[in-house]
Amino acid sequence: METHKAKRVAIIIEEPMERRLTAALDGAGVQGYSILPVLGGSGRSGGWTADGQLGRSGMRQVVCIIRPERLDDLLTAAFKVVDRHMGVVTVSDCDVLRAERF
Amino acid sequence: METHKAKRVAIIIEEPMERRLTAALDGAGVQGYSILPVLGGSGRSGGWTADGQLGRSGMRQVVCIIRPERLDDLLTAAFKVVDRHMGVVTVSDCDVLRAERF
Amino acid sequence: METHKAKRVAIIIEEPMERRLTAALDGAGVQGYSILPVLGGSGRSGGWTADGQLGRSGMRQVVCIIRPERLDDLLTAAFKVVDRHMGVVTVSDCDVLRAERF
Amino acid sequence: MENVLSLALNNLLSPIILSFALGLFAALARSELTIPEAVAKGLSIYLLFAIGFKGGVAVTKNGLDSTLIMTLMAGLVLSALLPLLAFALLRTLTKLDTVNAAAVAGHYGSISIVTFVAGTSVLESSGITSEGYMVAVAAVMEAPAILSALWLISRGSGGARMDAGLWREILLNGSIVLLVGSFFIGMATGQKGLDEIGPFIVAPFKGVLCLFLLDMGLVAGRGLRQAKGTITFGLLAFGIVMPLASSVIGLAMGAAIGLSLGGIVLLMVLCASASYIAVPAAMRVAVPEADPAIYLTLSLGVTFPFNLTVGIPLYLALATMFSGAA
Amino acid sequence: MENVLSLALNNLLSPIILSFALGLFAALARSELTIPEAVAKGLSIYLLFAIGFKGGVAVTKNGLDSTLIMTLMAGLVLSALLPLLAFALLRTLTKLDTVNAAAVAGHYGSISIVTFVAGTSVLESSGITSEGYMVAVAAVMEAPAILSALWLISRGSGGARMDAGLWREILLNGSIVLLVGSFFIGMATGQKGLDEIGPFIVAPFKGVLCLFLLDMGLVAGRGLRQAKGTITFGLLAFGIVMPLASSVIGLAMGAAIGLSLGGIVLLMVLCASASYIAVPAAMRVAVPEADPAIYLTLSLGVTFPFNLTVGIPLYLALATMFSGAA
Amino acid sequence: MENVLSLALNNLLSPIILSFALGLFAALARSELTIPEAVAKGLSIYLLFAIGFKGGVAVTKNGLDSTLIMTLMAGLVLSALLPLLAFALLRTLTKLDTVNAAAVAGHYGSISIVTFVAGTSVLESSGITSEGYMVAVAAVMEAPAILSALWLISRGSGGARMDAGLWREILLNGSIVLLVGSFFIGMATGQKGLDEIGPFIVAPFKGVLCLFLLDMGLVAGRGLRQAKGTITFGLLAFGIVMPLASSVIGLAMGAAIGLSLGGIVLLMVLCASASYIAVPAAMRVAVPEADPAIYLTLSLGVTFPFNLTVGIPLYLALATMFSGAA
Ligand SMILES: Nc1ncnc2c1ncn2[C@@H]1O[C@H](COP(=O)(O)O)[C@@H](O)[C@H]1O
Ligand SMILES: Nc1ncnc2c1ncn2[C@@H]1O[C@H](COP(=O)(O)O)[C@@H](O)[C@H]1O
Ligand SMILES: Nc1ncnc2c1ncn2[C@@H]1O[C@H](COP(=O)(O)O)[C@@H](O)[C@H]1O
Ligand code: NA
Ligand code: NA
Ligand code: NA
Repeated sequence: METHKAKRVAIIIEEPMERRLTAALDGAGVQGYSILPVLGGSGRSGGWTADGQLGRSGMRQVVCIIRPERLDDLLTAAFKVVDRHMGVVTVSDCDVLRAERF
Repeated sequence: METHKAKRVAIIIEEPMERRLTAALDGAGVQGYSILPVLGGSGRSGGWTADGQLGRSGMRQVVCIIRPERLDDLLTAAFKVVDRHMGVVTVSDCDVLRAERF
Repeated sequence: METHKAKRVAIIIEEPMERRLTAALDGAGVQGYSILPVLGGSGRSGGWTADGQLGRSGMRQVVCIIRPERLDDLLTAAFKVVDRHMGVVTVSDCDVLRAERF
Repeated sequence: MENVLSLALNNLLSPIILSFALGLFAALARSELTIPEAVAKGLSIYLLFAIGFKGGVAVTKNGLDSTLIMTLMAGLVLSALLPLLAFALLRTLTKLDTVNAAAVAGHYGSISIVTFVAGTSVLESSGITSEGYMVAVAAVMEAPAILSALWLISRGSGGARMDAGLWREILLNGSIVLLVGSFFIGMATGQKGLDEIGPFIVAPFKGVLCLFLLDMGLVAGRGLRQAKGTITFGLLAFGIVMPLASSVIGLAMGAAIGLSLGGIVLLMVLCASASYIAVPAAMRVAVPEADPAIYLTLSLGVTFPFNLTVGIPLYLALATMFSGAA
Repeated sequence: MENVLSLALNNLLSPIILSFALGLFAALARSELTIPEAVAKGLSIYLLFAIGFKGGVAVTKNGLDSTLIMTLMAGLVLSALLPLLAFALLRTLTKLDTVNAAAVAGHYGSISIVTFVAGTSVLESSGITSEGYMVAVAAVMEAPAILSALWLISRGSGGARMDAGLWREILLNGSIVLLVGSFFIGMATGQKGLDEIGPFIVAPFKGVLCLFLLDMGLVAGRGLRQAKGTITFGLLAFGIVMPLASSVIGLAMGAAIGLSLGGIVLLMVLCASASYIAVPAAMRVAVPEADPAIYLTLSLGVTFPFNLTVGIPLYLALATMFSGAA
Repeated sequence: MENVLSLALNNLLSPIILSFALGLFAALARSELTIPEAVAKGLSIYLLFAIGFKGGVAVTKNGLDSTLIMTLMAGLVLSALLPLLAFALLRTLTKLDTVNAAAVAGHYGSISIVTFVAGTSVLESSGITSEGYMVAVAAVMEAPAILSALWLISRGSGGARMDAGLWREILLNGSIVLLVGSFFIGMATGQKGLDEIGPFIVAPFKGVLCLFLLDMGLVAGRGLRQAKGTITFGLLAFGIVMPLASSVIGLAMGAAIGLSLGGIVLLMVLCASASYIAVPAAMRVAVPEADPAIYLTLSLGVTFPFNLTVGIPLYLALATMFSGAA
């Protein structure tokens, strides 16, 4: 199968910031992303779990497959939102099928 | 710890196609996969969210850790299902513990 | 954007073992991890789905971004828990923003 | 005529419709209000179980009318043929291509169970009884329209769209199984069964329906917000003309079979309503090139609220006039 | 005898059992019908809370019988010893190795709270009262069987299976805490508390139970579909002989203690039922090499439906005959 | 005085408070008992819908009192000014920096809708009526406190914290929209609407509240377990002194406006309660450097249980004495 090089950006971010992040991604011309639930975790500010929570507490994971040349725009946009907030931003290499879609 | 090279295939696919995809993976002799929920996202066909949805709308992520030599079979099988449908297929390198299990 | 090399460890594990795994990670000095839900899957012991399940059945995915030099400690700790149990442990390379946080 | 208006107004001011309006408003105003997917699914399981069960119990009371078989057959035929009417209308009123027109048409042959429930509520508050087996007719009308839509498409482009897997999925989809299953449970246990679980499936029913319609309003509103631009004037017209036309056909059919007034109204409601659960899922599998934004917005954002507010009272008025005239 | 049959038939035709059958059918027919995990957990929280609370209120009415302590002790002992019987039976009837046999045995010492609830329903519709504290006995019987199973295994292979964490998990698992906690709340608030929340925990109870058993049917059906091949004839026989044997032991014990007819029946039901929530989770942690397909399918796919349909009416008939004879 | 104690004891022994205690215990004992996020959200949607609706219906009965506008204005002012009092108290009693003190202060100007509901329950069982529009006052008091908190912060550090997005999120947050929306639905449909959906939103209300408070107890308990060390003696004192002080201000305000006894008590409860849903989310967006462990634990782990157990009966006693004296 023919594949193309791409970058996979995964951003773990607080739920109240989710909309701002996706708005920033849209603004930076990012074509696609998916949002995954996070059930709990632990970090410098202690552990947490989504169980029984109301409101917009907890974290989300935003995953974004992107052409390598667009990576810097994305990271700049994401960083502005994440900056002072909790959250982890990782980038890894991947190969993608049907690259014409990106 | 001793690790072995493997491939991680992640397929984001529409929920109504999930069963067909897993059936195709089973058919191609894929030994294991896990299915993760997707809460929402955005792509060429606009944004969506799983909130309040009934029926089998939305997307799923199927993750599959596989020996490198089996990758092509898997991609061929998956591609047949995903072909005309929405969805993203990515492949990345990883190391896996307890490779004898695959 | 300035990034640093890191490792992404993803452990798919049975739900009843989740607490033991996170306790082991805490014990090994791992600074952060996130827990993601898994809806279903298939493996050597057959297929399963979380639909309609009670109690702590099913699987979870624990994701951990970590400095490369800490990887071995983490894997050793995780392996002790996963050892005789179902589950998949993968390691991949990634770049991480704001590495000072780890 | 005055009656129709006051009935419609009455209907508009029910907590059920106003809950839908609240959801619509919240979504259009981009409020953070959401209902978790699991809760929405839980509510719909409750509703399907309750309505099927009550239908089955009603059958044990009214007896298995000799017209039952005919009504079921009529349902099958209507579900299979209404898509052809819809397709013709769409080709006249809009510029949709074959694939999209056929996909939309499939939705209008099938039914919306919530619109059916709302119809039952209106009948109830008007003190009109109906045949208990209309629930079974609803179940029967879910699937045939899908086949007609696929036939319309394959006629044009060639290439079979059906496989055994899709067949099973359509016929054994969750809502059909739950509706038909609880219908049989209701028939088997009758009034005694209803006495046992009535405090769960009868008394709180309308309240649950409010929360469910709040969710439907949220989903419809989100759809409308995203779809502006997609929904042309022609599509909008179709979304209102089609249920009107279908309801008249349902009226004729129901009268010909000899259904009661309530039965006729429910058949009209079934004809006039459009699917937004079973058919969309089937279309994503079989016709991925059709645009979900079009058929979902039309069915959930236009025809559903139209039926809920104007349609149902109107169909009741039409059927009443017709019965009076007959 | 005629009575037993008509009672069994009556039980079979209740909406509760038929809902289980519907779920079983849907899963075996591979329908898309599913109940979200969160909804299933919500239903089970409701049931545990309601049953515990009502048990507590019942205690304030009937008073704290002098037999309470003895019944609790009997529960502990039965839960701890029934696994030994199960283990012996399994080694006779099947070819399971020590580890798997012990794991299965643990399930049969422990209890299924839903079977207990179904037993209560049957008693209620037969107009038979029972000791309110039987709920507490149910709670007490959840855990000891796990220890016996682990002892059976470590006896063979050596090596401790218990650690402090597992202890806490077993004793403070969600269903025990909720059941015992709401039992005490019911005791503390009595009839006055029941008046306040009765419309929530009494009236709709059976209806909620229907949806819950629909889900149990779905889960059991999926298990059976996957397990064909795993479940040999010997295992099947065990899944039916074991509850029969246990129920007779429960009968003897209950009569010896001097429980009422209703109390005896419930103790029989507790003995005859097998766990499918608490014990499986503990086994996954402590005995990962045991095959979940075996113990889950036996307990949820064989013994659970057997008790629900044939078992409970039979236990009631046995206890009635015995009381009459005594 | 005796009355106050017996009322408090009565309140403590209600199933609602005991359910909270059970949740707290389970979490502190690290039980596995959890309530899925979707279920918790579903319960809160039910409660908000029911309480808003019933408030709206009450308004159609009691009429739109001339004091309505004044009470709404009072709510706005109290919500905006109480944070200043809280801030001053915090700077005196604790060593919190400006940012954290302001964030905590914002929570205490805003309100907890569950505490409000608990207050209504206590009034009800004491047979005291209150103004139906107090629900609307609750809605009005949610947001202004957030602005005050942000003002307190920007005064210190400079730099605007508000943007248009945050404005919309605060004013259109889910609970405000649902509460106000169902309030209007209740007003529009009146007693007739209540008759339709009463079996859903009235009869089972208290039972649902029990499960909801079980969840609140679990969440509060988990928070307390994690926060030990974070909560100093000064903070603890603040979490009890602040609601007492606020309630007295509410008492004065309510009496000045001329509210009924019930209305005064509810205003006191609103003043005394602290937010744990709307304000935390806003703070995470606007003031990420403030520590959630502090404000969440204070509001949910200290002030919430204090109000539920001691506070509400005390406020009722105070208001009764005051009314008697006046
Ligand atoms: N190294 C990490 N790997 C994975 N997830 C993390 C990591 N660090 C933090 N997180 C997630 O981000 C949340 C907040 O992290 P923190 O700001 O460090 O408290 C945690 O509770 C985790 O869910
Ligand atoms: N580049 C991407 N990265 C991550 N997820 C994507 C991407 N593109 C599409 N998706 C997901 O796939 C769905 C359908 O994509 P599309 O077919 O482009 O509309 C989106 O709503 C996302 O959930
Ligand atoms: N190769 C794999 N890729 C992804 N997930 C897997 C894989 N193998 C196993 N799993 C997951 O782990 C569970 C248990 O695997 P097993 O122990 O092989 O039965 C499966 O049901 C999957 O959810
Ligand atoms: Na139709
Ligand atoms: Na047992
Ligand atoms: Na306040």
